[in-house]
Amino acid sequence: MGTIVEGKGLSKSFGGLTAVKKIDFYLEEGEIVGLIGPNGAGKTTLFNLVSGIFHPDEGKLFLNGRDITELRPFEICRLGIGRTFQIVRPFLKMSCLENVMVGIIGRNDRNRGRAEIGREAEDLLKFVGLDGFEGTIAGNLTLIQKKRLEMARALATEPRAILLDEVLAGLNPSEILQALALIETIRSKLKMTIFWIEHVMGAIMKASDRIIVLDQGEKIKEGKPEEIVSDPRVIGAYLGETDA
Amino acid sequence: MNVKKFWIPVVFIILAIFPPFFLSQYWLHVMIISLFYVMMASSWNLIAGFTGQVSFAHAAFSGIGAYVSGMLAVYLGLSPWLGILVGMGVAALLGLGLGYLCIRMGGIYLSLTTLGFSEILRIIITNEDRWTRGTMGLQVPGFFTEYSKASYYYLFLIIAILLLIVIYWIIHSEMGLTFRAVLNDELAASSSGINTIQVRILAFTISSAMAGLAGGLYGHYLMLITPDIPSLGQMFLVLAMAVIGGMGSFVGPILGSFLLEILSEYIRIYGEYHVLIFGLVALSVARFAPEGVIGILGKKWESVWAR
Amino acid sequence: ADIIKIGVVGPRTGPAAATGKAFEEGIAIALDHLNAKGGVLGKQVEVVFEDTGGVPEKAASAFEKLATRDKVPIVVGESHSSSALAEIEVANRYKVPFIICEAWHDDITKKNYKWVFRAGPVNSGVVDFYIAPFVKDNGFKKVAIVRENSDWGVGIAERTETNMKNFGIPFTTLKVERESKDFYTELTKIKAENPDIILAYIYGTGLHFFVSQANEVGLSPKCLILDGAGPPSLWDTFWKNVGKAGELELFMSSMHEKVHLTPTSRKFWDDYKKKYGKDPTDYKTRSIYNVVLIAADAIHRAKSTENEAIVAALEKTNLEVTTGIVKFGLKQGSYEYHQWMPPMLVVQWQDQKQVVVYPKDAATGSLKK
Amino acid sequence: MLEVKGINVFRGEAQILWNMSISVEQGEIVTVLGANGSGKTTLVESILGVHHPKMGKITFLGEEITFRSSFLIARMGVSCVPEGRRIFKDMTVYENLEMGAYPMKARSFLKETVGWVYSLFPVLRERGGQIAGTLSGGEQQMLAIGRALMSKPILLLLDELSLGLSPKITKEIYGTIKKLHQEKVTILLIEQNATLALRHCYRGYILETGRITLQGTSQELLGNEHIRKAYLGL
Amino acid sequence: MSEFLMYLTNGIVMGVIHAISAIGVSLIVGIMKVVNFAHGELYIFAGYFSYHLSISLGVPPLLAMPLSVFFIFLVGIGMERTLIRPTYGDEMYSLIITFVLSIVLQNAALLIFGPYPNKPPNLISGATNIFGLYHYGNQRLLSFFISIGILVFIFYLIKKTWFGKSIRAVSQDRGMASLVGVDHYRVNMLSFGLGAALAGTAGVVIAPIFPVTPTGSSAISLTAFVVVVLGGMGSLKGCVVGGLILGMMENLGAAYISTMYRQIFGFIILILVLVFRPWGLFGQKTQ
Ligand SMILES: Nc1ncnc2c1ncn2[C@@H]1O[C@H](COP(=O)(O)OP(=O)(O)OP(=O)(O)O)[C@@H](O)[C@H]1O
Ligand SMILES: Nc1ncnc2c1ncn2[C@@H]1O[C@H](COP(=O)(O)OP(=O)(O)OP(=O)(O)O)[C@@H](O)[C@H]1O
Ligand SMILES: [Mg+2]
Ligand SMILES: [Mg+2]
Repeated sequence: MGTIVEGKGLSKSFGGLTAVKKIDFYLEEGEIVGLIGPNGAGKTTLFNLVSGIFHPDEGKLFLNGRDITELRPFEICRLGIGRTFQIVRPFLKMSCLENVMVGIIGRNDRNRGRAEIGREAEDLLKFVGLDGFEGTIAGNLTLIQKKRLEMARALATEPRAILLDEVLAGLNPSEILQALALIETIRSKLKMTIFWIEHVMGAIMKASDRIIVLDQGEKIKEGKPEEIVSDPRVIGAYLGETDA
Repeated sequence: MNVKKFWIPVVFIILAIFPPFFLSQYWLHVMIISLFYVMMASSWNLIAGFTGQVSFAHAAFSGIGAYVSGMLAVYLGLSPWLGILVGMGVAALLGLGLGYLCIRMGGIYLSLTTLGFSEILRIIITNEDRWTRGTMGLQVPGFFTEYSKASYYYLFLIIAILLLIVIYWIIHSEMGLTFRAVLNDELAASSSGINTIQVRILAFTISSAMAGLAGGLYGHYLMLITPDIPSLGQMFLVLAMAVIGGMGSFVGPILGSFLLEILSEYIRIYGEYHVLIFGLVALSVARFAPEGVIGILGKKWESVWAR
Repeated sequence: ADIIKIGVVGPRTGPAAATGKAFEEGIAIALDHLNAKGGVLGKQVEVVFEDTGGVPEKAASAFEKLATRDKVPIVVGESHSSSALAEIEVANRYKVPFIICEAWHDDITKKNYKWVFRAGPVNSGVVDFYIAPFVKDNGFKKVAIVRENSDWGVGIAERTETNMKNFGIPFTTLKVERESKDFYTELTKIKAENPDIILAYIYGTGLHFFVSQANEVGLSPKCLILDGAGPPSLWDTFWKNVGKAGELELFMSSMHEKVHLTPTSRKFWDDYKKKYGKDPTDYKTRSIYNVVLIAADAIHRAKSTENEAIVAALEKTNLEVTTGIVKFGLKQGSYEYHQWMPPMLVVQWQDQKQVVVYPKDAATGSLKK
Repeated sequence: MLEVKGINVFRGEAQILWNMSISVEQGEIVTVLGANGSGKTTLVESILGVHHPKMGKITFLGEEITFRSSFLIARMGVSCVPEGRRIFKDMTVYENLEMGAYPMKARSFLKETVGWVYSLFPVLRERGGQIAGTLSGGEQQMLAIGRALMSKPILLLLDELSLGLSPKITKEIYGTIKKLHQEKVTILLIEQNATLALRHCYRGYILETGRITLQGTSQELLGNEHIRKAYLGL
Repeated sequence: MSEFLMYLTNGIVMGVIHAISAIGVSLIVGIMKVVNFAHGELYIFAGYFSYHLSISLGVPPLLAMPLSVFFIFLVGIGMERTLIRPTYGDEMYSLIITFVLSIVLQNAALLIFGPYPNKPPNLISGATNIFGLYHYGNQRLLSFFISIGILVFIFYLIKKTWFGKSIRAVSQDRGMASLVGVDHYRVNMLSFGLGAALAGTAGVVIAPIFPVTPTGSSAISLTAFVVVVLGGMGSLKGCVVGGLILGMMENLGAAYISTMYRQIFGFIILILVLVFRPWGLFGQKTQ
């Protein structure tokens, strides 16, 4: 196992507000890493940095040892980092199938027919549980379905590492269980590294190998799930007193 | 490709060979102009209908093609056959440049910038009358030494068919899908590995080049190039044809071009009312049948031979 | 058929649509006149009026339609030099006789096309025989030439410059945008030069803006303004738009209520008044009237609608129209070939009345400065 | 107070709600549970006048509102935290809150209510001038809740209340819900975290593919075997 | 020197005039994401209305002006209800509809009012000698001050009133706005009507200086677009600044560079701004 993604001293400010402060992190191949923290801690911003939507004010970002700090989103995607959005953004006026096909095209490995791409997209839709929705216009899906669609689209780009921003939000406990199984399959079958943000503690504790906790842009804790839940700083900032 | 899909265009093309044998000079002229508009409306549709970028510079690009080719012919004696290719190249380059400027902004900004561009072009052309002969128009040689409507008809026909094939291929390729993705959500497309900038510029460049080519042909056919070619009035016609025919469909603009050009021959007798009638037709179609005549004829028909 | 169709080209839409209106009126009167007399060759005369929109390319196409679709034996009209220049090429290609009435560019007849005639003013003629002598004879010391960026503006301004150079009268030239509305900057520049006459080669509303703003910035009436085209100073809206600033403005015209050069002119005036209940204002009404008569006369004398015959007849024209007796020049090599220029007048607004101030022999009053 | 009687609701061609009836009494907290796509949001939106049922009837405070426009319903004192937050992205945080107090009745208390919302979510005070679209997901959720409170509603519809909120904030929000309840605000709550929802309400409905399949007090529901399996993941 | 001051004065006056003719476009773009191509035509119609009311019907000019604006307001409302309403949320669709509409209205104006330019009577005549350096038309000065008054009023309306806030909310999420109690039909209608009325206001205020002609409408729309993009879409402050920049550039450019290229300067700065600050001088950068 080797490190695939690594960030060193990443910082990002918006006006006077520093959303991400000097964060170091790494993702090992095949790992599931959770990212938690209070609202506004800078989690999504960190994802935006990694996927190239923002460029860090300071710090460097590496993918397999290659410096990707200044690359644009599509380049990073083609190098192997896929993502979903917390506030979903499927291609609203296109069908589900087309949404996923775009992801496949985004891989940029040419010489394949539209028909074959279509077939592959169908498989991916089935994989995330959207079979039967191929022709549905994405705008007509429910929020959760849109999230799954985004996941299929991200998977379609065949990333080495995939960034999932709150894909479980809005699922009920039993649905969460199914989703966790899906995530596990992504790791084991598709051999992808998973970096995910989640506020559903039960799930993230259960499925993550390692958890990073942010607060006010800074990394306040990193470690195994058990270590995290008992850390007083994490409890104070994020979990709140009673529960644990 | 299934058989049905294949033979319908072929029949059309074969039918298109015959008009010079029975049409009068006058109607042949109308057909030639219609073919010009087919090229313009279809290539405009490529960006407006398929990537949703309503450009107002399309007529301007055809003007660039026309003027470049025309001026090369007049001042350097270059053959129009080469000239139109150079004109197309220059239009493509400027399209690339303008596309590059516009990619940062979507929608309305693009529309207004292209509007500005076409105004700048118009002003330059009218003011630099020493070279362009201003509003007086630049007299240029034609393609053929012997003036013959039939030859022009076939020339326009062949090139129009070539352009249509390219357009058809683009919208039915992966590129077409990426165009739409970029249009839907640029950030999401980018994060899915689509080089959004490239896609947008590419679309813009291709369509500008096509307009440049069409403009060059048109100029050498009329043997007179005036600032009216790159004017907003011309732009209106092109837009009206695409809208009336059906934007975002392959056949729509083709149909629209013939419909409108032929219609205009009939309503010409109403003189001053004729632009108004045009406008009203376009307006009611845009308002009540946003998918155009094609939409009215029904998707079914289109699916037979275009999709 | 029992009908002879005469083709007409002119702008019915676009910025110069006003000319189209003037043309329609003139045509109506001419047709009434001709058909009342039994038409031509025993047939009624009709007109097919194709719109050019004031755009050369549309003009060429309009002409082409007249030639190929309507197959008219002769075409008359046009008021834009740019359109006319495009049309003469088509006329030449299809060998259709064409009589132009109000496009002033030299090249139109200078090209010496067999099929092209002009019974109307030509830039060089207007400048050489009227504008330049007017400036010289009235002792103006410094001239400002303001020209719009159109074919007509460019041509007439260049000719004027040549003339001024010959006379040794100092001048400056300022180019303006045809669609400008605000001339303060231009006027301030002119004011700095301190001219005593401005030759304004601006057609259309622009002229109204120019005249009224010249007054606002204190340039006129100290310095006089001559409208080199004419019609804009006669439009109904002129006085409304310029207000008092119109006083003492000068303009070119070929028509004046008191100056009737021929009996036909009087008849035209009466017919017009009868039909429209007002005095004619735009002299283009009369110009088109003239060319329709000339065309009918040529067909009549040619006894056929065949193109060669018509041209032959045209070359022998000797017809009285409202502005004089038409005779086309036949010497090749200059703009005078197939050209007949009507006499022109320089008119000044004095107390909102038109006073002919030049040439002296037609004058109804004297120039006020 | 709110009475939904046998409504059939369509979205486009598809029927989403089938003969659905629920009722909410003054001062109650009622929850609706259901799997994804079962029609919870559609139900809420139908009450709000976004969709109009093909059949059936909705009454609020004794008045029929089945075909009333949303804004009129909102002016009757119904406010909501919609699914997906739907804050006004290009307006500032403060302006978003102001918009919450749009109905005439609420405008006069504007200053007070803003103060109250700010005390509930201090982050929003800090960010008062920030363009709302740049807030983090959770901050936007807080803003959406704050905005809904601004009109001092008598009926509050909460769709996915705790979505994207940190556990700590979630707890605080439920604290607030309790307070609102004490102030006699009626609440219809939709929440994926069924345990949490049931713990805070009196009664609940279970929605499955557009039909009510079960209803009862929270105790009853918590005790139901099927529910424990399907919704609580126990 | 006096010449330079003259150019400057005229630049400022024309700048404010540009701003007032653009503010209607800016408002509608900002609020409804609709570029109203028919803006110039509404302006022209207002100019003709006020001309015909005062000249043909003898209504006093000071009454004719607001009356015409009110007519245009009604026309705007009519437009919104019949043509614009179905286009909400689809910028391109509305762009096409209003573009075609502008051609229709322009030709209609040509038929109704004829091709000749017309102007309502001046409210004030003559010129003022400014500092003894140069003369400046009184009507221009008057229109300048009226325009400033209107701009201030619009600022107040949009930024400070509930009506202003509600139209902004509707512009961002129609459905949500109605969920907080905003009658979005009415707001949309009124704000489009307001934008139209502003076009009309510009028309009646400016027509005494620059008579209206049907064919002049596209130039008016174009100038308005340049101003709006310069300042940043939907930014009212930007609209004023954009107008001033354009006014200055046109006058100084015409004075010191070329009178022929007067109109091009605006477009050139426009392109420059778009290269370096695509969201305009005062617009917000959004993703
Ligand atoms: N474009 C921006 N401009 C200004 N501030 C921003 C911008 N984007 C994010 N922020 C601010 O940066 C902070 C971090 O935001 P981020 O979205 O990363 O939070 P998060 O950890 O994902 O929170 P949540 O769990 O609520 O989604 C927030 O306070 C947010 O308001
Ligand atoms: N615009 C639409 N057009 C057609 N069908 C739609 C549309 N929006 C949603 N649906 C369908 O309506 C059904 C119910 O959707 P709804 O949003 O009410 O579910 P929900 O219970 O709120 O689900 P979730 O837990 O995912 O929010 C779903 O099957 C969805 O596919
Ligand atoms: Mg987040
Ligand atoms: Mg829902």
